[in-house]
Amino acid sequence: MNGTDFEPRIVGFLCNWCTYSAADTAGVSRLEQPPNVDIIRVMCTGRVDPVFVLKAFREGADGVIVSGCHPPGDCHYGEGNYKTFRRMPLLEALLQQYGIEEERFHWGWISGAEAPKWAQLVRDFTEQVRELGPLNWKRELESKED
Amino acid sequence: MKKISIDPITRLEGHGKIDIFLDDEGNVANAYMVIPELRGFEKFAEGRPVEEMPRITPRICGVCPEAHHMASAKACDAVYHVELPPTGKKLRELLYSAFYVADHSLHFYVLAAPDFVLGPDAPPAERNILGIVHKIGVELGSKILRWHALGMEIVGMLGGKTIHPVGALPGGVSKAINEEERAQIEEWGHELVEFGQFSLQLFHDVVLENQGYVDMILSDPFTTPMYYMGLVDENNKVNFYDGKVRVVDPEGNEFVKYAPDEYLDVLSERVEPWTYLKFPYLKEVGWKGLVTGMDSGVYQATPLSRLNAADGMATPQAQEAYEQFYETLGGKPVHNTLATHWARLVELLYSAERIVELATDPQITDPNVRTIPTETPDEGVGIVEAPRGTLTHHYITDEKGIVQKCNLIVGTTNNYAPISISVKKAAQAVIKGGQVSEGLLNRVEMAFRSYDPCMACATHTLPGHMPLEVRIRDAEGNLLDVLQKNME
Amino acid sequence: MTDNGKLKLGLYWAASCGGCEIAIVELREKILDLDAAADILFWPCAMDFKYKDVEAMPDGHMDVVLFNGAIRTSENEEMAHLLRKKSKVLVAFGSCAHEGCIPGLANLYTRQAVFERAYLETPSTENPDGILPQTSYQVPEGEIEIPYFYNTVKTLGQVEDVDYFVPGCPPQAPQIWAVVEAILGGNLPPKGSVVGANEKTVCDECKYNREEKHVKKFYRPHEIIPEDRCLFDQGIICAGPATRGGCGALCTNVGMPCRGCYGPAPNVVDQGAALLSAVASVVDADTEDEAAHIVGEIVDPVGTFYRFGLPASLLHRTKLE
Amino acid sequence: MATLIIDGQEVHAEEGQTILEVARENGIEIPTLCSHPLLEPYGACRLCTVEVIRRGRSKLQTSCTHPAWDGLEVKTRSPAVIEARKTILELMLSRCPNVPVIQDLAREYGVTEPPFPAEDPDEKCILCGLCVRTCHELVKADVLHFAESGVERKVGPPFMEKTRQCIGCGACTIMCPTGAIEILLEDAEVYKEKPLGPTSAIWVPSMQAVPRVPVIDMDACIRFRQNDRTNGEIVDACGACQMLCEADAVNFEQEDEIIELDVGAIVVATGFEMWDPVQLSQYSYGRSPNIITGMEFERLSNAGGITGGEILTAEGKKPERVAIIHCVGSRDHNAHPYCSRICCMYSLKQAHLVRDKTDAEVYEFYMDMRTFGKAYEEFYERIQEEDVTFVRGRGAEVDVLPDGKLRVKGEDADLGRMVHADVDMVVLSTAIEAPHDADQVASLFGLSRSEDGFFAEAHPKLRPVETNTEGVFLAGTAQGPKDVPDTVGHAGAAASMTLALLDKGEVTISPQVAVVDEKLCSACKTCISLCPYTAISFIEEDNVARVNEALCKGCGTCVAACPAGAITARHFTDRQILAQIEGLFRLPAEETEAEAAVEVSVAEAEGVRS
Repeated sequence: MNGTDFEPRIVGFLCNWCTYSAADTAGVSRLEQPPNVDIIRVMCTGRVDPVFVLKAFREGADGVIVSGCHPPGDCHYGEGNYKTFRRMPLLEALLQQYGIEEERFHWGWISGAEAPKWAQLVRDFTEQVRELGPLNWKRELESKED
Repeated sequence: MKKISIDPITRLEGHGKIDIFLDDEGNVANAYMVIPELRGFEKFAEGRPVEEMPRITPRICGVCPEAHHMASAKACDAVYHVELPPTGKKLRELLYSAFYVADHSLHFYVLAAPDFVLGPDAPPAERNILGIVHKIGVELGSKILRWHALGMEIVGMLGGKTIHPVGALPGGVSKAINEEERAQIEEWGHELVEFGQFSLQLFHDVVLENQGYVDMILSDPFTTPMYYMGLVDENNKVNFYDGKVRVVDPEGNEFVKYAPDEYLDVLSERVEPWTYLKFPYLKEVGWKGLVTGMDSGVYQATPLSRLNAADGMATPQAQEAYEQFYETLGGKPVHNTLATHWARLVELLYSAERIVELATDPQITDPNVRTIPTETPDEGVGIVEAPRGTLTHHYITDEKGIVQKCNLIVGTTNNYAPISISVKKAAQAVIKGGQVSEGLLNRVEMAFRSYDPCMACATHTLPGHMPLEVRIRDAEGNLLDVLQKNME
Repeated sequence: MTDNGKLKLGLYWAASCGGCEIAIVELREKILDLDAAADILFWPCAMDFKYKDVEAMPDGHMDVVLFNGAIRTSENEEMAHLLRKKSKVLVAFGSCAHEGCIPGLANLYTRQAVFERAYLETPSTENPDGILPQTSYQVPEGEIEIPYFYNTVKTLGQVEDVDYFVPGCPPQAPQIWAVVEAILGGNLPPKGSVVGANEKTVCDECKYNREEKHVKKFYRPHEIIPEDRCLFDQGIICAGPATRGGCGALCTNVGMPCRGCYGPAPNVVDQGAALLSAVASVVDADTEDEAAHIVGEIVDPVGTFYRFGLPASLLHRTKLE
Repeated sequence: MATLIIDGQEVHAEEGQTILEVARENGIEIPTLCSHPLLEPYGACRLCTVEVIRRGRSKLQTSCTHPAWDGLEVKTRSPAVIEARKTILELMLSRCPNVPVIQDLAREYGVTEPPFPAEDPDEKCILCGLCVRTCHELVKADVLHFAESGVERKVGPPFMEKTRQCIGCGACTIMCPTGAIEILLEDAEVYKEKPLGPTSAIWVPSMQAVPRVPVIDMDACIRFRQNDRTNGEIVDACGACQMLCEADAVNFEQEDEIIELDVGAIVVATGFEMWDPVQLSQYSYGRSPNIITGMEFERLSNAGGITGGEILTAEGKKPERVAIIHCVGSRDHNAHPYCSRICCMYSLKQAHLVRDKTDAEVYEFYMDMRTFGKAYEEFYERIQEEDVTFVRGRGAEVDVLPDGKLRVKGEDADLGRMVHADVDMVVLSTAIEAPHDADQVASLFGLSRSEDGFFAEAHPKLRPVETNTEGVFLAGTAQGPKDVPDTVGHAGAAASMTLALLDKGEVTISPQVAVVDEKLCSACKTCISLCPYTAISFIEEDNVARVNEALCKGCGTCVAACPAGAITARHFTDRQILAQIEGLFRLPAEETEAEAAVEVSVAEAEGVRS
């Protein structure tokens, strides 16, 4: 499958207060963005258990986004995003050891006010993952495990 | 041409199968000891923090995890260029001696003894540890089990777990012992010395008193002269934990004596396409195929070879047993494969005595048991004497101590060639004119069982099984007859 | 049950180190009780019974088969299928069968890489012709077959339907006996349960005192001599909090951190992820840079967090090209 | 209580009063130059001389020093008195021929020419010593003294040299009756009057404020300056305001204090700040005193302002042409993109004020006239009728011309060409913006801020005064630009939300809380330190962690961290979220159109909420 006919499947774990509302606003404001990102809402990125990201890749995601409120201060829960920036770098290292390119995993901050930034991220990240081609962990495992 | 597969070879830790090919007369044309697995520890060790290797490599073998634990820890010491506090070193040897008692007793009573106590032709259903217990009586049986257990208890006390211990790490051990523990160990130590003597007595009564066995031990199929390898201390006495590796030639003269980091100058390994296990041999003598003698680099590393390679035992009672051993079998070196069982019991006694020595060492309760490594890690080799042969761990790390390369030459691997040769000789001796019986095949198994081969170790493999049957085919490969191994 | 009313028991090892077998021997005098209560129909390690006998058995003949070892080769898998057929209750016994164990770390590499290292690269290997083992090879006298070596280590549960799981590397004797008694008493939990382990984690059995965690620096075990309190609190990564109890916290008892052989806690999907999350969460850093620096000191995440469970983890292995 | 007769009138005096004081109380005029109610009488100028008759014996005395004894008879304008004062004034006039005060008095007493030639016609000091006493008694700086004696007598600092002792408070200049003292603005920290700011150290910031309370500028006040200068040695300098205040309202001890209150709800009404036009140099703000902001214009036209409400240029002249520039810093991507919403209307009002108070021409540079409020459009029309010139187009630039006039340039969109106007005064209708410390307030209350920097409401349409933090509400411009009516409405809404909350007496918490399964909790204590609300406590006796559901806000951080899987996030459980992920990939891959994907994630999300 090459770049042209490959549509990346991307899962986004967004915090309810910042990035989820940014994505909401982006939609309401009719900002242009590709349909490749499926959003899963969590109350805070601090809720994003690394297992969610692994599960997404396991099920067949070609890329994963984790995005919440800007630290410091923006977090609705004060320091939920602190836990995120403590966990994600380690998760990133883990994924790379698994052979999953770092370009397939994005984590960062987009406040409720940054709808355009969200739309831009969706556009850029989708292209970035499209470039890499499919990951498709599940199928690869089944076909090549032996 | 006919092919017989003995598979699984039972009562060996780990896994192997024997393919015997018969010529048209039904005599053995060749026999192959096939090791059908590999695990690749040497590969996936790469990228691991080196200090974790003493906790990773024991999974090469759950029978002798302590051997890998120690060899690995010693390799780590070398990687970090760290000197252990004396007590740290003694606690490691104490653990290791206790393990030796447990392991040797395990092998003798669970794997080897059935062939002698019950006889090679006893019904398979009884030819096992439980059978032995039934024969010698539950009371004695549980006594033996207890002795075995004591060894394990000490291992657990010092290493956390009895199987796959964890106490050793670069620079020493994680736990010191207090007076109470020391006293307990000493007490058990004395019991185990008694156990050692008991076992030698048992061997004497059951085997040496039985002319049939003695003949079998001395018989040609079970006699194979070759090079002998073993770890020795500065006085060339048998040592399991530390020292240099000594090799003597088939006539018993020292061939080479090397320090761990020199192993590559002495050893090479041969790859064959029909088995996952490699054949180590003496580089200088060279690989001449599966043959023994002065001109073949094939050597063995077993209790027998350790006794052959050493000038004696470092403890008094074991030294006595050692001398009696050679008296009875007509001087050094001894080439009788089955005598390995006896040699093993001599070592068992030595280990028990060593436990008492160490437990009564004034330093043993010193709390200082670890040195924090400060040097930049690079490369190191660790060697111990595993019950089933000289065990070599060799690591190369980056400056953060992450393993870049790992090489392992493991106990039984050393003996792969000798085992194959013994098996072939035994097969040739017992299989004639295509006449095959279960008892005969069990004798073939006995040929290697004496090596106590641990294929789990040897191949760093995880064993598996294929159907056991003896298929007799004609030259065109048509199936003439199928014999089951345990026909009644 | 056999006519003599004894349980028909089978013990088998696939890709394992043999430690689980020794663990049975570790039952010590209880092994005699086992002998009294059960007829062992199959135990290659210690008894002369053959595959042929198993094949000859009617389906479901054995009441219980304790299967240890992972699935590394075609042969391991064949045995898994056969023993499933011949047993009423198939138990994945020990870490390898349960979740792949340490040899499962081979899933960080491929068959090719393993072969090249073992048979070509290793400095002691003398192999100028680059010979590699062949699943089928013609020796002068005939053909010799050896099993096919898979790319990926699998757990028993991944190739066969398993009734119960007994965790541990190896399972500890008291737990084994508890399971045996449960089997004999016929009071087994629902199918698919983990037996011979606790609901709570290793911390529950650990001797050390624990406090709130604020980790400024992670230490590797050889880097410090820890104080007599929770190792994790002191920055030594310990899998105890993310690992089922039942072992008796033997490793921390001698001052070494847990590495997780008893597998994930009951509600945890992926043990490594759970441990990773906990470890990172207690990092005492309030800026992204500081946090990245502190967790950056952790070497070998996969080998650390999935020491025993890589094949059973969500991703099973590294990416295959 | 004494009774005496002054100029035939019977008056009463308190114990210790002087004749001068009693006379003044009773509206009897006695001239004086050297007396001051805040200072001890001194009798230096002797102009207050009166005839005092006691027991039939008459005597001339200075009324500022003579006690008002019982039974005295005082004549303030008897021939003898007039004669005496005349003599005194002749001498004064001879010393200081050109001091208006003295000239006037002298004329009053018929003295037109000084009898003697003046030594120094510029001499102003009459050596009354009022300044010396002020400097000594009030300021306590003791800079001024009498020096020499006889004809050489004079007043000044020691050796007539500059001294650091002088704090340049200027009190002496204010007190001096003859304007003999002037302050030289060298390096002395003289209190400089701000252009449109306060005029003294104690002043009323806003004359229309209720209550109309004055404040003390501690940097200017003599009392505080002396206190600081001497590190508390002189604590009671000046205090004139206190002495003069009949209500005794002046309290120098008053300070800022922090008061702690336990409250059930908080209304954040931290308001706005004016944007500083210096940031856009094309408006030349600061380069001419006649370029002012709308706020400064308000101050200028305020009846309480320094011009008393008169609209004057810095030169004090009525302007002939005034330009008002809209949207300075608003609707401008170099400053704030948003509309400040109040400028149009206040600009129109200011145009009206200018027209009303002066006959200056007014030019309004505007982009759009946003008169959205009730009756606003009507007001706009009215201003148009007051022949204000409206230029449709942003005022692009203000130049300060050499003659000090101001040139406003801009494009007239209606004419479609550049236009310019030369004016005397430019009023910049500057933007309003979120206070500079809004970020700290935000993190203090857990508020989020919208793109414009103002605090974000919970929902732009449905929850305009609530925030995402329970019990915290927004009022007024803290939430965004508003004019007064909107602010009042918004504040009213916030107040009623607050009351509704308090009235209930209990709070409803969200069901999304974490719960610990105590069968699984193994007391590893990983979670304890993670909770921002300290909702997780460790229960020693049960050896488990427990979540206080009232404190828990449901962020789920502890859930993601719990290595034993013992903590569950209600409505966001692992099972639910993992099921969502699986759900996503149960879809055939090609069906990844937005709709499909969105439907699913929404559906799953619904599943989660229900």
